[in-house]
Amino acid sequence: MYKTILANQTWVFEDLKTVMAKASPLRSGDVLAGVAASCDEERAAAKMALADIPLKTFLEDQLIPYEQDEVTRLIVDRHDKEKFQLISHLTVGDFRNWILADTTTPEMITSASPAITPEMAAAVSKLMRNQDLIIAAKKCHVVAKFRNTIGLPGHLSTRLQPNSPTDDLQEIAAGMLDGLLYGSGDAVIGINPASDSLPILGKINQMLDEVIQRFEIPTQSCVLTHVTNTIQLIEKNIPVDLVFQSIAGTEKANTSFGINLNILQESYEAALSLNRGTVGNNVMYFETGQGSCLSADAHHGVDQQTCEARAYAVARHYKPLLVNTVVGFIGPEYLYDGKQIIRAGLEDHFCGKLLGLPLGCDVCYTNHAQTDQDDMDTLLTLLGTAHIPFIINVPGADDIMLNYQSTSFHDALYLRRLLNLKHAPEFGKWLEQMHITDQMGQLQTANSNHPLLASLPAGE
Amino acid sequence: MYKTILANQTWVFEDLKTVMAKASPLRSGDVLAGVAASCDEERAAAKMALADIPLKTFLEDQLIPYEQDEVTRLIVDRHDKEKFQLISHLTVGDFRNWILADTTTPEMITSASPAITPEMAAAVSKLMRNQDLIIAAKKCHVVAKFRNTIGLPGHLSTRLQPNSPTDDLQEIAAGMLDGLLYGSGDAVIGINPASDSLPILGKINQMLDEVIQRFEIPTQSCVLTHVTNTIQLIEKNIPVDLVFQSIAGTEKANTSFGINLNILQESYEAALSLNRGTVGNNVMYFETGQGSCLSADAHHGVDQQTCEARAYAVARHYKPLLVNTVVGFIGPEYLYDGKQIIRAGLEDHFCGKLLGLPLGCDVCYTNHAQTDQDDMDTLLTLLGTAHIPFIINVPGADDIMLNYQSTSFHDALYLRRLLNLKHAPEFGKWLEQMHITDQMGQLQTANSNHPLLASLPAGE
Amino acid sequence: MTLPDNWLFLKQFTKARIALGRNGVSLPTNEILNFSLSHAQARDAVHQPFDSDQIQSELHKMGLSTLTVHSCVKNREEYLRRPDLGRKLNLESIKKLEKAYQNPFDLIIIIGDGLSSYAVDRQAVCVIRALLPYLKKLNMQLGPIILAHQARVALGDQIGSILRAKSIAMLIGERPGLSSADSLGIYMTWQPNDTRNDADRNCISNVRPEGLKHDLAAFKLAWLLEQSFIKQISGVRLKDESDNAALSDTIKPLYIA
Amino acid sequence: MTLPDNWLFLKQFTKARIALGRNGVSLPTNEILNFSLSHAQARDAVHQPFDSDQIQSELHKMGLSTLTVHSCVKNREEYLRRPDLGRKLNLESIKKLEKAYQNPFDLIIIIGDGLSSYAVDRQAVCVIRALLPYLKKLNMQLGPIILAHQARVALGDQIGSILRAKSIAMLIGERPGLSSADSLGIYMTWQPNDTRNDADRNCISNVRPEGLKHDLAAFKLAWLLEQSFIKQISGVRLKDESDNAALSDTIKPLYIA
Ligand code: B12
Ligand code: B12
Repeated sequence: MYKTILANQTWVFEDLKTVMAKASPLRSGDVLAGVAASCDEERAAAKMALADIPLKTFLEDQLIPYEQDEVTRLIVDRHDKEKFQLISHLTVGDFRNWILADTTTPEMITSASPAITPEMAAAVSKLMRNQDLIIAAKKCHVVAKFRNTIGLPGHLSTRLQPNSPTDDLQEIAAGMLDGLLYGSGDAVIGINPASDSLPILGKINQMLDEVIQRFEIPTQSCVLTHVTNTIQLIEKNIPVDLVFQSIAGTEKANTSFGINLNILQESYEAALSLNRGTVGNNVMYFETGQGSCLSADAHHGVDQQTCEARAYAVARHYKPLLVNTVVGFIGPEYLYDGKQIIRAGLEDHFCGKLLGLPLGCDVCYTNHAQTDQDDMDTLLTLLGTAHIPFIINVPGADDIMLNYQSTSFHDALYLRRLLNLKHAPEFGKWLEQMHITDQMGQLQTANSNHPLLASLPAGE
Repeated sequence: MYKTILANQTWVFEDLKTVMAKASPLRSGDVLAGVAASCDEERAAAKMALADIPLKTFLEDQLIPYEQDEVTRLIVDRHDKEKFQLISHLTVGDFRNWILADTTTPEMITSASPAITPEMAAAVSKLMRNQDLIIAAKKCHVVAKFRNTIGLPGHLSTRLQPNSPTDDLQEIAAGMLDGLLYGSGDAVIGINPASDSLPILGKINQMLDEVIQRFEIPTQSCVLTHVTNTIQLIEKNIPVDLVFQSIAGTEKANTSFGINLNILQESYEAALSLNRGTVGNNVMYFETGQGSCLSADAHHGVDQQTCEARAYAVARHYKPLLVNTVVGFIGPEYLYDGKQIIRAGLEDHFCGKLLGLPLGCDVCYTNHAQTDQDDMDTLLTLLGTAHIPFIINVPGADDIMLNYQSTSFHDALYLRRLLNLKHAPEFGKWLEQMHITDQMGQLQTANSNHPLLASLPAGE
Repeated sequence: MTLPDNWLFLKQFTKARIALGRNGVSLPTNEILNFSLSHAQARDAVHQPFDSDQIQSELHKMGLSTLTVHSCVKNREEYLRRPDLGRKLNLESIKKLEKAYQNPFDLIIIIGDGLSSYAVDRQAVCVIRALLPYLKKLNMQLGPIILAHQARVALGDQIGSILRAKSIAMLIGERPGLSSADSLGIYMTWQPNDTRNDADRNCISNVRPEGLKHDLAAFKLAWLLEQSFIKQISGVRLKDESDNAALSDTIKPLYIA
Repeated sequence: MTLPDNWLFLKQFTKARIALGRNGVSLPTNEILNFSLSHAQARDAVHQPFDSDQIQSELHKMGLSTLTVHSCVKNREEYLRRPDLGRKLNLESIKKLEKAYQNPFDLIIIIGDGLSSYAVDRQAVCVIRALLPYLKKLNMQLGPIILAHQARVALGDQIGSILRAKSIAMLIGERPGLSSADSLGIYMTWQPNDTRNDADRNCISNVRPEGLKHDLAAFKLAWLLEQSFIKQISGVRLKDESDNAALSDTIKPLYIA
């Protein structure tokens, strides 16, 4: 039991997960789950209680029991006790101070990272204002590599996502060329297939690989189908660069996604075995997003942001090249409006980075949420200042297959210009060689006879 | 009459001010005034109609008649017809493209500025997304000078605002010293007096002047009382650096503020005559904020953001050192929540800069609005990337006299660190001399025997 | 001032917003305006009420019987905030279904408004019409078509389990996008019951004339149904190989990939 | 880890949040927490209902008559969004005042909840008590005290004009701040009527024990009233020189500045 005694009122919180939930900024998902604070004063009181809890408590008191949940087991079993010495004396409130202090260097944070559990990360983020989340995330340096280097300070990469509602190869290619000519695609060229059909998935994969090989683009491709499909594709010798999977923070939620840690391990090993990376061997790509555990009735009374941070513990086990929160994608039942989406985006980015992940963001929204392009501009800009490793890019920000809005190629140009951010170095060099950018890294307008434009695959 | 013909519906707009109002992003003030769009589709249609309107129209068709309003007369009479050649061929939609185009340099914008009326600025801002407002504002360079230089690219100044509910000189001084030791105060050390009493105003003024003189601080002071009080203070030989006044965008609203253009002119000349500036002679300080015209029932059916831009036309006539929108200060009846405050802050900053003003912002909110410190962090960060000349600083962000929250000294440190922003050069040098910052411009922690700390005025 | 992109010809291959040109690093004004309008319209689509009577009469004309049900959701605002209620039938509807139950069917098709009633208005009947010949071929017994208001995907589990259906197909409105507000999703579940989760379903997405065409969607659903009945599973373990003729039984691909 | 500031002694001079220390460029955690709590409490203060009965009985005990009125605002949410309605009496209140009117008074004092009913609860009666001796000295006729619910400053103009008051003083709750939720503002207007605007009023602000004390506020109001009646004006043209003994008439400063 935890308590905060105020002048006129004493607030009591049953257990650790209650303190965590009530200390969270207001969001529709926690209200839906019935775990949110009843009023702002209770929320402030819960934060005060949370601030006083020693980090050690999170090792002793599991929000979701060890016996019941393989994600908890992963977290506990992989916890680095030696590195925990660095921070073991701190409360959650101190931990915030420690992260922000000038005496704590980026290297110290990186070094402490394996000793930080997702619950600790979530807890400290709840005490942080937006500006803390930004400046702290900027302090966490995480770099990952496959055919290029993602996450270097002063750099921004983008996933190029030219989806097609019919999985039409020409349609995909047209969007992809548009994106490449706008300098997009250094995080990955990643297609969400409309179809779940293995033959179709294979064809998309092959097409992407052909373009990458032909133009020697220092980037990687990915078809974002279910991991069990990708395993089959690898078995069929389809050229798979990265294995994709949506993941969540509890075993039960992952079950509803049709996955578990073994399946992920199997896919990880399969991808590693292909050895297709050139500058590194981070082969996994994960997506996460607040709300998925609750949606699967698999949250165990834990608030949605803590569940999200737990998904990062799953992710980091497989040394991914890319992880991104889909923040505004899942829907208003979990993040109701622009304010909630912006806050969650900053939390996810910070927690992911703190836990050692190259955490990007699909800065996005659906048309049933109370938000608009202005809010996305806001989140995008904030994440840029927080030094986000990558964002998602869709032609004109309008995904004609997934039916939601992400950021456009122009949005990435904007962010690069505003904050002077460069492409992944290998990709940046390639863009210059291809005369897509000039020597200053500024976009040129390609001619209609640009070699890339002659590369459209034939129609069916 | 203006029209937008869509597939299923034709939207008709009675006149120019109706198009302007309906093209505005949703805000409570326009709803209160009954001028807001009825739904998002009407808003989109109004934007389309607005985009097609030639800039010339704004010279022919005055939203508030010339005969009825001295602000309109000021706008029309001072319009620079020669410089208007640069942009006279453009529609509002083109104007947005022109501002954003790489072929349009900051110098070209500065040069066009006297030909841009507030209505044109408001109109184009309504077609802009948040990111446009940011990147366009960054492109507008405006510099002003009195005892230091405000608005240089890569620099950020702050108004130090240590108000006291009793106008107690020691209380004011304590807050001021705290601020100076945190590196705050290069825009101005400005006190809002609780009292309206001339003797008290005079004493505050004298105390501020003494500190500035004694420590040779390259900054200016201001007591933000009514301009007619300040005129009397000047007559009484009180050492006035800057003349302050709240202004609005219509004659009638200014009347309710107890001012008109003549009074402002009189005060301007009085301040100029003192010749107290060292590096420049910008002697006026104005505050503005969306909603004040409507509050005074003086908006003439014009939307609140356009009224606000008209206040900038008033301001620029007197070549101010500082102008700031108080954005979240006026209340939720005009800007309801964080989203509306953020948007308005970006609009005001952009429009002010476009019109040639050193436009800062009181990034702030009241406790009856639906917003919080997170939203302020967001607006602060966005304005930082947009290169805002100055922000307001209050100890701990909590103004104990005006009873609202602005930004703290820490917030300014955050923004400087995040975006690598420097103090006004003269002030920066002083901070270093005083060992408040080190040679890298980073804050030191002053000792308890720091000379400034020995300067507390005696109690009453 | 706008710098056009020199690859306008690519537009013929895609409905995506490509080759938009730019002003500096920004979208040209007209693109910003089009986007705003599309957004306004997509938002409206979410709130378009589901006119199940219209669909009902079309289905009746096809000789199909129907039953109309409601989830526990009272209105659209609640629908958006309470997916849990969208997954439960209201009491009246439970009683209605229990009363209607006579014998178990092989397949129950549910038409649920989901996030776009436009989608079900425009696609659902066409998909069912195209499916009927396949069902005949498969000799599958189709129960009454259930028209479900304020439905989430998982509402089908409850409907299917009350009607003791061997399988269900939920035809549901996908979230409206800027470029298409009427996209239908089909979720097939073998042996629906209250322990089912999303891993137990197969999904056919983007069903509409500009996406997966009605006849192709019907074919895919039939293919999945046949395989599901053969293997007695659905979901992640049932892989869609419908585009590979070599792996089919009765239901063959309409085109060879 | 927190870098403390070496000027904690300055805290004795101010209630402002100074010498907070820092972690890097950020506020220490405890300051963030205190701030959150203060914010939560200030937000609640806005919604605290105005208990005018309590004030009424205190005023009655002082031998003052009262009348309770309501603006056109129905509830707190509407109050925040509709200042226009907060400036108009509802019909019932208009009738009540019209009925109550007998002869014009020199001064009508209105107690309006404004944005903080705590402010009027705690300060209004004390200010009036301190004012009464001055009014006697000035020989000013005080009308019934008006207790106004959901009031804006300008509501006083209508009240004053129905009661044909020569002047009004609106005692109104200022917006609650983080450090004080009970600050009272006093707005004095000479010859209230519906053409008055804010330039026609004088304001006395921050009235509370930690701000401008009750007796000082009463003194200031009395000084302004005397000058207002002498010069037949109020507002911007009536300058507050109350702290300058040389410029006073009957009402003299209590302290020499
Ligand atoms: C929102 C969404 C998600 C969200 C789910 C949100 C939630 N509440 O939990 C997240 C991001 C978690 C997600 C995950 C996945 N999704 Co998904 N998702 C969607 C999306 C965009 C909208 C769904 C919708 O509006 N449904 C209608 C509303 C009214 O009903 P609902 O009851 O609220 O929605 C439920 C289902 O949609 C279900 N769901 C979501 N995705 C999937 C995928 C499958 C295969 C199934 C059976 C169910 C399912 O989740 C919701 C809650 O139960 C669709 C695309 C589209 N245009 O429809 C893709 C889509 C359905 N998903 C898809 C895929 C592939 C997946 C993943 C398998 C990806 C992966 N590799 O892990 C995972 C796992 C899905 C699972 N088994 O739960 C594909 C399916 C392709 C196909 N033909 O099978 C689609 C079509 C998108 C695509 N083309 O990539 N998804
Ligand atoms: C909000 C506000 C404003 C807003 C008004 C918003 C609007 N709706 O138009 C803006 C920014 C425009 C403003 C302007 C000014 N204000 Co002012 N304002 C306030 C503030 C913070 C809150 C008022 C409040 O809550 N009222 C209570 C609510 C419930 O009633 P309301 O009907 O909604 O409020 C009305 C009045 O407050 C009025 N008003 C606002 N300021 C002033 C100032 C004076 C002198 C008068 C007579 C009326 C007035 O505007 C509102 C709408 O009519 C107070 C400080 C405080 N803590 O109270 C200062 C305060 C009242 N303002 C003050 C001053 C000096 C001014 C200016 C004269 C500054 C200047 N040099 O121009 C101007 C002009 C005022 C005028 N004649 O209209 C001083 C008054 C000092 C004094 N003892 O006389 C105060 C106390 C703050 C301060 N210490 O600096 N103000």
